[in-house]
Amino acid sequence: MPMLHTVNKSPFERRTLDTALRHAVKGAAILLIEDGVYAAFDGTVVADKVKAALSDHKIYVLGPDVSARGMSEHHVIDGINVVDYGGFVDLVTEYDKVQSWL
Amino acid sequence: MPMLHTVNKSPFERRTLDTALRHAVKGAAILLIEDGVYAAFDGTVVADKVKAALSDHKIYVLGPDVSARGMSEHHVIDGINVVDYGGFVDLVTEYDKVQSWL
Amino acid sequence: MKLSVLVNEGPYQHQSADSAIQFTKAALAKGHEVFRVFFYHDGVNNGTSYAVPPQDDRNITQEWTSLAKEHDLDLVVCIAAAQRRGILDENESKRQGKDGFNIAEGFRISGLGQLIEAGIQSDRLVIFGD
Amino acid sequence: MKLSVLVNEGPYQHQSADSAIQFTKAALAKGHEVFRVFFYHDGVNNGTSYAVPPQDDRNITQEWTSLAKEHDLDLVVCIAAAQRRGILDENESKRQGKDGFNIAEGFRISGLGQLIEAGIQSDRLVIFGD
Amino acid sequence: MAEPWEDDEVDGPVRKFMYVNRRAPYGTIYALESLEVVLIAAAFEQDVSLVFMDDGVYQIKKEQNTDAIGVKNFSPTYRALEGYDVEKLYVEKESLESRGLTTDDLIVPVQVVENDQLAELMEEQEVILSF
Amino acid sequence: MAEPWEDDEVDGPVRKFMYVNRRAPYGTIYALESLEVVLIAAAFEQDVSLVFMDDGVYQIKKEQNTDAIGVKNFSPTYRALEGYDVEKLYVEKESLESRGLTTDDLIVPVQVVENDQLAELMEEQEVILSF
Repeated sequence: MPMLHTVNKSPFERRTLDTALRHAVKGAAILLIEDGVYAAFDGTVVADKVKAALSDHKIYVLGPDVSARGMSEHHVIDGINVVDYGGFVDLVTEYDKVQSWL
Repeated sequence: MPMLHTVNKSPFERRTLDTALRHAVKGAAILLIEDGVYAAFDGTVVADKVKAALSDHKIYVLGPDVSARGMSEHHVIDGINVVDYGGFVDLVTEYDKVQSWL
Repeated sequence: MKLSVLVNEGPYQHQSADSAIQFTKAALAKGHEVFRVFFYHDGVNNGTSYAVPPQDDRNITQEWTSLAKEHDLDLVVCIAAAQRRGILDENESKRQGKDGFNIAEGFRISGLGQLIEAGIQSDRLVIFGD
Repeated sequence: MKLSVLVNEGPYQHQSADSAIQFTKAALAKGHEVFRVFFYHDGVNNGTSYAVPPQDDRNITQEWTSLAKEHDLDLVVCIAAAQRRGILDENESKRQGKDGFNIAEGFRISGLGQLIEAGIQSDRLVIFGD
Repeated sequence: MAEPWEDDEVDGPVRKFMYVNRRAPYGTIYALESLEVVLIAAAFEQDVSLVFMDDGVYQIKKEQNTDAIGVKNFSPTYRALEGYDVEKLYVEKESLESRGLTTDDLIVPVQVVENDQLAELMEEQEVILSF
Repeated sequence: MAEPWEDDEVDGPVRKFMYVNRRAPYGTIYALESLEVVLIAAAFEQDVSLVFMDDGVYQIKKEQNTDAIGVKNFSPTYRALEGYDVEKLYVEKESLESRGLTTDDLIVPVQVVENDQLAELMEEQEVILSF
């Protein structure tokens, strides 16, 4: 399995998500955590970019960080999977290694 | 006098400079410090945006932060003034107040 | 699997420490071994015994201490980063001629080699930071 | 003019504290009055007496202490932020039942009102942070 | 209305203070500790404005539930601001729109402003605290 | 060549470690403390690569002079890496170009790679430490 990339920065303030996507090979997964979860929602100026990335990557978002921020799982972009901390652990073990784009 | 806006973030990683420029009235000044100084140089992908801002704003860059980073004052965009910490203090007192875009 | 965790920011200022705690708990709950949690950069501030956060909020250092006790976790604070930032154990305090020390229960201070060792010995290294 | 300075990040991790020191020195050299330097968020970590940075680099806390001594500067660490992060003076240490305290010479711990007062009393407030 | 803590008040002119909130909650502590400043500042009876812009608009998003991250949910406190006579709350329109949010998503009533209006408002202040 | 500290070495297989440097020097400490990890790691005789990308390329900019900011200039240490057998230094082409830099601006010899080559290189690693 290729690797898991984690992104914890808001896509509206930093270029971290762009950088992660540019360096993820086809089949690599992206996990959005902390302020990175804001990239997961429909109706934002970054939503199209994220949807396009779904053709090459599985994208996950950390549910606890979504709820904390008052964002609704109903508005998560179709095709993005919501996981809890247990799911985060599973992703870490399923993929070969983890690259944290801090 | 309108206010002085300070920007301390790299224009390549964050949107802070854009935000500062979008909220600076005509005549307000911009001072680039710390990693913000990287916006002051010719030949980068952000140089055109910074040059355009010179028509509405005086732009200053902190010389000590330029030298620390091995950047050359010779490559500073024409029209941007290089100041030292004393000059930073002068700007703070000349302009009516300071907004730090952190 | 054998996992290690690296924490690069201090408690409260960034969510990193909270995320690391939740991740570590979940990994232990799933039966994984957590080989080591290493604290680097401002992460060393997770290990201060002097913090007294508001009672209606979490106490991050205490959560680490409890986790360490329950699961025999190895919590290692980088010595070089700790010296820069003022985290001392009793030995370091004496060596540096300070009056007291502030390393919290369950944490130990050691060298960066412990981070490299965690990278070598663990199946996965997960980093939390800013 | 009367200036005040707000420092929002700890020493070393970000350049903010260094910038604040250089700015404060330059303001004093130009004959301005520095009414107060207030330390908030992780900025409170500027006030730890326990740090022992490498000898070939600057010691940020000592620079503040020297500046305070030479220019009778008022260095105020926010009490709420300090409690969260483990910066204690002798009184707070006793009150919280801790074994020691780590506030550095020249710093005092006080409330957020001191920041508002600095905003009211000073001609300019300059903020350094991340 | 006089409150007991107002004895602590500093003498001097009333100044225009603006608190500019630009960061999302929970990812960093700035939102919470900014709110703590605003609450303390209320006792000083200055002319206070709060701005929510960039990711700061997320601070006042409805329905925050922090149970699963183990962090205190401080968003209800924004509702208490009115009781402290902090009533000038501005939100930048572009910040809301680019995030797909409307005022219906917000926990408190706010005045929505364009970025150039906000720039003018900032120029009118005497002290700006940016978080 | 055996060095005295190699007695400390941990037994185990040689693993592929990559250090990814993405931040500018001095604005934050990550560049300096990343370099400190690399120097210690050298004693462990693993297979080490260093990547400089995004603002990380500024870490190895020539002619850094920190006298006026009062901070230690640690850039000469990058020149010492070769002596520690750390010889695989990669710089991302796009990061250099968007900043108007060329390899002539850099303090050490590096291999310039495209972002997709870099992505492949990352996939080949066993441990990635990102700063």
